[in-house]
Amino acid sequence: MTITERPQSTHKDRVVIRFAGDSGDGMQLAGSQFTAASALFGNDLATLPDFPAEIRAPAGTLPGVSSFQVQIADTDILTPGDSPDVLVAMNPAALKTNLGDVAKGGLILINTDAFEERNLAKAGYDSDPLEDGTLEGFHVLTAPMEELTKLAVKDTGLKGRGVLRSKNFFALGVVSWMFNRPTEPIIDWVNDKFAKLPEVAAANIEALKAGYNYGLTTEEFHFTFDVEPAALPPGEYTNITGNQAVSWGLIAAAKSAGLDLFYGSYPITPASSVLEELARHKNFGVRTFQAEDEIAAVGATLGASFVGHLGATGTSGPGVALKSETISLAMMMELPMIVLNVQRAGPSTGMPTKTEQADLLMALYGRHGEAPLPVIAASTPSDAFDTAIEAGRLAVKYMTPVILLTDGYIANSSEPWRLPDIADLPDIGRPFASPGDGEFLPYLRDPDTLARPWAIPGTPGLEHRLGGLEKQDVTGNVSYDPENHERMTELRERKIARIADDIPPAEVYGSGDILVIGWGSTFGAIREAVNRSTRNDIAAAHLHLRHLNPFPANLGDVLERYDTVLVPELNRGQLSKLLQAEYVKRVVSLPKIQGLPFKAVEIEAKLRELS
Amino acid sequence: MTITERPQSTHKDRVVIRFAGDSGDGMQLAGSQFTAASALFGNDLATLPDFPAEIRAPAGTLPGVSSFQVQIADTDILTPGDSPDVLVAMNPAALKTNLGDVAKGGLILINTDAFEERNLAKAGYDSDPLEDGTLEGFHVLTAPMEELTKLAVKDTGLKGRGVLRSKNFFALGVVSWMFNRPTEPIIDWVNDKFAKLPEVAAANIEALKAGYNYGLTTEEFHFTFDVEPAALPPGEYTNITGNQAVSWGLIAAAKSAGLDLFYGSYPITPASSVLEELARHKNFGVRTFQAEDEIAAVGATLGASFVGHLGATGTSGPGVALKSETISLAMMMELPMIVLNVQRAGPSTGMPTKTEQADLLMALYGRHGEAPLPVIAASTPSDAFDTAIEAGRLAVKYMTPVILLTDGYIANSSEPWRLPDIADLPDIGRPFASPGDGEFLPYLRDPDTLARPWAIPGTPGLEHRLGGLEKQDVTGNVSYDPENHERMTELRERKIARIADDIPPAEVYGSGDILVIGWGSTFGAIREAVNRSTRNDIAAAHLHLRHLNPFPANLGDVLERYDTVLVPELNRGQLSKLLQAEYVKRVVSLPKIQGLPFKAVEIEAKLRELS
Amino acid sequence: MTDTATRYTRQDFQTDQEVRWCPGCGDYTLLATVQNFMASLDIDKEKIVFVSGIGCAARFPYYMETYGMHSIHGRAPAVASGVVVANPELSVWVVTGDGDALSIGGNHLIHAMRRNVNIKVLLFNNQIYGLTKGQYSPTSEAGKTTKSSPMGSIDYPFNPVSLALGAEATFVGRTIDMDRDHMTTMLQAMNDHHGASFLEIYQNCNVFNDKAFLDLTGRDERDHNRIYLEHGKPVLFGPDHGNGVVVEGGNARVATVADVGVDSIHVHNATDLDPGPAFALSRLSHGPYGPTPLGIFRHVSRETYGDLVSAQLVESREQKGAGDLAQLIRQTGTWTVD
Amino acid sequence: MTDTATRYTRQDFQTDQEVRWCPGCGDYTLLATVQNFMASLDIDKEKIVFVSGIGCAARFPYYMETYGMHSIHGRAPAVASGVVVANPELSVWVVTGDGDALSIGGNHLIHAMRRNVNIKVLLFNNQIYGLTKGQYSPTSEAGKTTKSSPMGSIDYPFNPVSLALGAEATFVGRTIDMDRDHMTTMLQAMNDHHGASFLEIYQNCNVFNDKAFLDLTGRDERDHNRIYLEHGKPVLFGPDHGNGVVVEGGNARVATVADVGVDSIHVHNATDLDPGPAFALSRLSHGPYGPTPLGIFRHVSRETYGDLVSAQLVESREQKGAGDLAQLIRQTGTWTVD
Ligand SMILES: Cc1ncc(C[n+]2csc(CCOP(=O)(O)OP(=O)(O)O)c2C)c(N)n1
Ligand SMILES: Cc1ncc(C[n+]2csc(CCOP(=O)(O)OP(=O)(O)O)c2C)c(N)n1
Ligand code: SF4
Ligand code: SF4
Ligand SMILES: [Mg+2]
Ligand SMILES: [Mg+2]
Repeated sequence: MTITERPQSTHKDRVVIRFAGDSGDGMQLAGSQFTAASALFGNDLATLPDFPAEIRAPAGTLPGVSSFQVQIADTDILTPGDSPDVLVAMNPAALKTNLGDVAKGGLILINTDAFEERNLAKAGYDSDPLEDGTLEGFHVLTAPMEELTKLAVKDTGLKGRGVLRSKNFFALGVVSWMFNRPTEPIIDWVNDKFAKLPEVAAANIEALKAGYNYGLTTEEFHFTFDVEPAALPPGEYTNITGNQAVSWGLIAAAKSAGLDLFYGSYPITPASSVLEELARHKNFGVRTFQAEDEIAAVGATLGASFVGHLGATGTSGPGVALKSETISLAMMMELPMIVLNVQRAGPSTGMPTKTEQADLLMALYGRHGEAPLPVIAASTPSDAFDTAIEAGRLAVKYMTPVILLTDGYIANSSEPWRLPDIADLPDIGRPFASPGDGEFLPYLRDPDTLARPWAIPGTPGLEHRLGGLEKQDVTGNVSYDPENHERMTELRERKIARIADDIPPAEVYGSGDILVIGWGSTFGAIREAVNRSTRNDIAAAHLHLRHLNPFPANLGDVLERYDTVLVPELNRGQLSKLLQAEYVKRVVSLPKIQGLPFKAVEIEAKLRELS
Repeated sequence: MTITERPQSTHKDRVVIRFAGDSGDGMQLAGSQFTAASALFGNDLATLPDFPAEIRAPAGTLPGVSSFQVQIADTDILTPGDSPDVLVAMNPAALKTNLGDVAKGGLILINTDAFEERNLAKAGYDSDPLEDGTLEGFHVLTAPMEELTKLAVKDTGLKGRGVLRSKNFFALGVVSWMFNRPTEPIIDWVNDKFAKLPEVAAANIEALKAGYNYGLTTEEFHFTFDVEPAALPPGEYTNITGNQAVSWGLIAAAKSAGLDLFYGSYPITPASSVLEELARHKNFGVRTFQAEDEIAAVGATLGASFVGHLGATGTSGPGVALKSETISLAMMMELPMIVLNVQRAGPSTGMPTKTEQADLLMALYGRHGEAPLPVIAASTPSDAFDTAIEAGRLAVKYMTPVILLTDGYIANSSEPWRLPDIADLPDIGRPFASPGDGEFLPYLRDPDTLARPWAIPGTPGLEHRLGGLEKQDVTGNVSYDPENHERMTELRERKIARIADDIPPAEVYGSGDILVIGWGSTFGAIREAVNRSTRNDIAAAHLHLRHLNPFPANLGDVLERYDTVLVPELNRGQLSKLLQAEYVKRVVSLPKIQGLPFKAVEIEAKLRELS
Repeated sequence: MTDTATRYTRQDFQTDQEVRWCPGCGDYTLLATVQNFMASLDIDKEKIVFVSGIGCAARFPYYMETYGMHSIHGRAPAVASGVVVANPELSVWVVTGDGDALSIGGNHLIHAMRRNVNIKVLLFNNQIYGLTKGQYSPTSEAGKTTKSSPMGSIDYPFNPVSLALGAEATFVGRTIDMDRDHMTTMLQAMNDHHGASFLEIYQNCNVFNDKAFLDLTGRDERDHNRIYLEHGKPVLFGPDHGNGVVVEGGNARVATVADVGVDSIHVHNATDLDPGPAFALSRLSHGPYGPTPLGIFRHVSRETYGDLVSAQLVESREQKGAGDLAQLIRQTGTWTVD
Repeated sequence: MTDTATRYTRQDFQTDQEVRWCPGCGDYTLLATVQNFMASLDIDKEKIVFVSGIGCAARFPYYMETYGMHSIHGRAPAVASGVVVANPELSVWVVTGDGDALSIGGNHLIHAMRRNVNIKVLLFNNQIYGLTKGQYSPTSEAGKTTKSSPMGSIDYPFNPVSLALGAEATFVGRTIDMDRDHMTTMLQAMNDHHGASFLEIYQNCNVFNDKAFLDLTGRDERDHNRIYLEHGKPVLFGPDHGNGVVVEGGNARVATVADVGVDSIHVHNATDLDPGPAFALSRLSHGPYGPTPLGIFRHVSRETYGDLVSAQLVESREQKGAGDLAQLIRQTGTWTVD
């Protein structure tokens, strides 16, 4: 044992906990159950799951490590935290890959049963880190979790390899005890989830209890942390991931528009769970179409849009590349459609399970010809709900495909979400065209929005043909007239540009000489960094963009007010390029491209450097 | 007859002639034969073919009009001319669509046989333009070309509808006489081309002679123009279109690299003729692969690159969209490949037979993730030869896909090309990797170029695996390591950025306060405009970019020297955006998006406005 | 059905757009046949949708006064799938070429077939890429000299009927542009079929591939070569029905009736759930050369994709009630902060 | 051939990369079988190329100490076509999954087959999308409940063998992961085949679709259900070969030998140029349910795409001489300015 001190039970305003183990060890489950319990307890929280690339990489190896990090707090927090205060390491590989992140003086809970020679070797440890001083400076708590789990479940009837599967519940029990979390919600969940496998349910519950009791009774574990409920704004909350939020947001958008939702997709990490979530809600009239590929997915979606559905198609970078020809067609036919890109680390297949924001320029320019489209991005998991509705609003109102960006981090991490009142959802509907007196003119535009009418098959008298060839203004007939092409190109451009007047002006949070501009999932890290920095006398302001094309109308003016503009992005400076191109003002880019979200401290450091 | 004066035979330094008629009238053939004869005669020249979108639109209609414009000159010229001095109009529709372009006082040669009621109606003429004053201010020459053709060919044995097909040769005969062009080269060509159809050959030749003699003998036609041979730099010349040049350039690139050429493609206007041209040169070891679609075309090409061929794949905008996922893979695997985009008017299907430059931003950013590639563009038809070789050089030297941009205008128009000495072609070869002593490291980079070794299947001892997942530095093994991903992303970026030091600095032509920056096919119009403007005391300079990514290293410095930078482009300002993003300097964009090239006069006018 | 007067005439299905195919193109006949057929139906024309890809054939929707979409190359079956799944009330037709459907679009085609999406695919097979001016297509005969195959094509062509049967299309037929009556019969059968239907139509491209179908259209040849398949009848053809088709052990071959006896002649059963015999018949020719079957190879019933989608929507509502958004967002549990 | 000692052992085909499939995955067996088979060949291993798309199966090349490319989803047949056309000396293998090959990659697959490109396609069919964690695939049985089909899949699955035959593949076979010897025989035949070959391999995904092949692997079931096709032999199966297959008029069906007599049993001819009988056999099962044929359905010879490419290169050189660039750029006529 390398424990040198015994910390006392402590009140904490925030704690970062990371569960790490083999991908077969059930760490995602342990983490999300702890999160759920903390949510119900009333903490504010933010999570960061990190999966290995393989379905199930070989047990015990470094690439096989799966982790789940959660920050719980009694105040409003924005990120899953920069470095864990508590690390649960189920095996040597988990320790090896995660130790570097743990805060100095942090607490490490170790499953000693896994620290035997073979596993140590697989993790690349020459000597046992529990013995060789590697863990100096940390508080180390150990438990032979496998042995104890076996003992705990021996009366449940469960046999064989299955027994050890419950060890994540043992770890969860210890941590629950450590943070004074009630175990009932977890027990309820287990009973529900494993209703058809009562032995498994019983084993998990016994392991959970054993872990809890182990904490309670073992001398070594005689302390707890207290993290009080957070004083969040009053309301009803749920804990939500980005992919859930975007799915529900799409359903809400369809409802708000008075349309049925059609979601055409082809599975791809990290977007698949949107398809899976939507497939479960057919009672909302949602049609999910799992196509043969991304091109068919967007094609079918476009067909559905043509006949009056809210068409949405979701994928990740490689899929967007494939869809781009069809998106261009939708743009030319001026039909509403939502194109969701849950970005992942590229280029090419890249690192599919890791997050990145490097598809922004593709969202703006990844189509042949002049094909401007609205591009919007969600900034947090729950924000994806509202952003999806905004995508639907723009699509229907302006008769245009809309690119909706999230990323792997938003998709899989979660946060408390104050539930909106469904009755308050905006009405984003727009009537279909109905037969008028004269000839139907499919490209006669609304003078305000420049949107053309949406005339759906089945409507007598509005029979018309759409297509990808250049269209004559007003009539929509095929036209090769040079001036017409120029006019139509400008009209399509202006239609999108005008959206700038239909969105809220960019708002600046805080004040200071430096403005930090971000977009998408960097919201939490930037806001946290700006707060910390301001507290430390380097005042900085934060502007977070939901609308990337067009930019809010006042953005240029805002930029003018700051000498220094910092743009942190999980790419090599794509928003920076857009800002410089648009406003001819030099900005400072802070790129990060590691497949991981920013830590607030990284942005804070840059602010210090710039100040 | 509305002829009021009779112009005298004149010496001209340059004349613009446009042949216009129904798409079945053979105007492309008449134009290109006149061009060929003028080339052999020694004129400088530039051409502009303009096809209808349909294979063969209904006879006599406006969309069915096909035209071919050529400027011939006794000096160095750069464009096919802004407005025709001579228009050949084979029917009312051709007159209607082209008359607006004809220079004031220009000469119009009309086939009166086509000016009967039905055709007039199809062209939308209420009254006969030959009679109603429409042609006031032009010199009008008329001939009943169909009647005269019928007469001329009556002894050739040709019968039926085929007879009238020769009327383009009648028109060509008249124009040949008008410009004092020898008819022998045309006759030789006809005999060769129709060797298997001797009756058709005879008919064409008789019609040609009849036209020539009609000019010679008819009183009405008693004048000629003389355009002397141009004092071009000494050398051997041929007349070449852009698609020919790029095809031959690819063959030359392969030869210069000591490789076999593999060209994978799927037919698409206006790129198809590259596939067709290359398919004819299998004796160069060229393998053409007509794939089932663009994705397969680029996929097969990549496969060929993997095994050590110079892989090239050509298409137009919609095809590039489809290829982008695979280009991203090639970029990740760092294999050489040339991706030719013969741009056409978009977005979507757009106007396939019309030209545009609106795929530049897609070339740079149309891929998911950070996927920088070299992008280069040809500026004239013959320049496409050199640019293709440059593409091959960069691809092989830096082990990267290269995007090579031309457009429909370059593809189909022609100009005299001074033949290079084949012996002087650069050596762009780079040896394949050969087995060394130690372990083979597929991602061990050349310290200068950062290129990785090219180890081809069949080489013992160098067995290795490539793929689209992020690779470990040096070994190329799959890696999810965060720092490695950042390092590799930067390495790939730097490899491309470094090319800036391996290309000629940007050169400025002329001097003045305004710098005009262009790229691609706008070269001629810009140069002409700058020359004219400078002659008219508005001095302007011209910088034409071949390399769009990276830019030449000195470009920023050059830009700094000018207060006003004008960027004419056949798009909505894409290069402007790139320049502003890169150099944070405001430029003036001159967009044109009509499916047509710039006229010099349009750029000249803008220069006047800016001065 | 076609002889009952309906409220429509051919003119009702003509648009104000000028038809822009080459003079003499087989597409004109096909357009007229389809327009006439549509006028003969009693379907509200606003319920009809024509979807196409890109190619000469794919211009078709511009000339049909119905709803229509001229989409992009190869993707019509995918777009049409979305159309009909979203609105199963519509009568959805796909017009496509041999390049559009079988080259770039081959995958969407076979997937629409296997899923039995309720779309009607008219494949205008002229064995060439017309719109791009004459390159060989996936149905061009091997050895064909075209612009892109100056030394002859080395691609072995698809037999579209065999391919569609391999993908288990529930309706597979073949006809030829010159035989308007037969084509109309095929259209009627497709109209009546509930599920994916596929019709290969030999269509003459007189500009880039003239006379490709001479064996089936030539005055001297056609009677010898057209094998009209009729459900429930022995497969007989040729002058005086002197020839017939025998299918033995999976091999179909042409025989002289006098030699084998009429009882040995294969009796065609288009409704056989097993596509084996239809496939055997599809092997009688490879391209329109020599004796070639025309008509309905297969016509079976299988649940359509669209019906199954609709059924799940209904079932889901029955099980869970109509979607309630307020409930949905609470489904994973909530807590309240006061 | 496999019993002759060669210079290689299985170890020579193992890479230093850790194999990363789930414990118990059928892919492990397949890897071992392929590695052993490769070691048994007398092909220089630097002449072997494995190309794959994306999926669990598609990880294969990383574990083979040959040249390899882990390309992108669905595109392996296209990439491999380029590889072998550019260098016909190579032995080119494609490893792909049911999603990779039949969903996104269906078109490339059927085109490679019809062109008879000299590639060898190993389709690891686990009837599920493994890598993306368990959505239904184009071979999943109808009604299957998966993550993306919570109410059961409504996609009617492909029969990969029927599809390949419809595309006129020159070699079509089927095997199963558990039967290493049979798989080795198939690999040997593919290796010996010159042209495109296609092997469907039933592969167990124990994580997302465990026991999908129970009818063919279960101790009680397998002997009743495995129909091993052997060229030139009557198609008999089951305990004591008591059952057999009859093919009549294009319909194949299972019969009891005692009932129909052994002479009525279909004698399998894999080399029949007409794919009709092979197709009929492919219809005996639809998925690995009930009596299911394994073995070589079709094995015929047709000129390969690569050979035809090479022949045209030679012919062109013979006709025009080796390419001369100086001549090429002068081919349309030149003039001289002094
Ligand atoms: C993505 C894409 N690739 C290529 C093309 C060019 N293209 C248009 S139609 C066509 C093939 C036409 O052949 P087919 O489908 O047989 O129709 P047809 O013109 O013969 O009626 C091609 C290659 C395109 N429009 N889009
Ligand atoms: C363009 C693209 N779309 C989607 C994906 C996601 N994806 C990867 S593998 C796969 C399917 C895997 O199924 P299968 O081919 O059957 O292989 P298995 O994993 O079952 O071996 C999918 C959908 C991708 N990588 N690329
Ligand atoms: S090219 Fe052929 S298919 Fe196309 S319109 Fe002309 S004749 Fe018809
Ligand atoms: S998910 Fe299935 S197919 Fe993939 S590695 Fe695991 S067991 Fe094998
Ligand atoms: Mg065709
Ligand atoms: Mg699978």
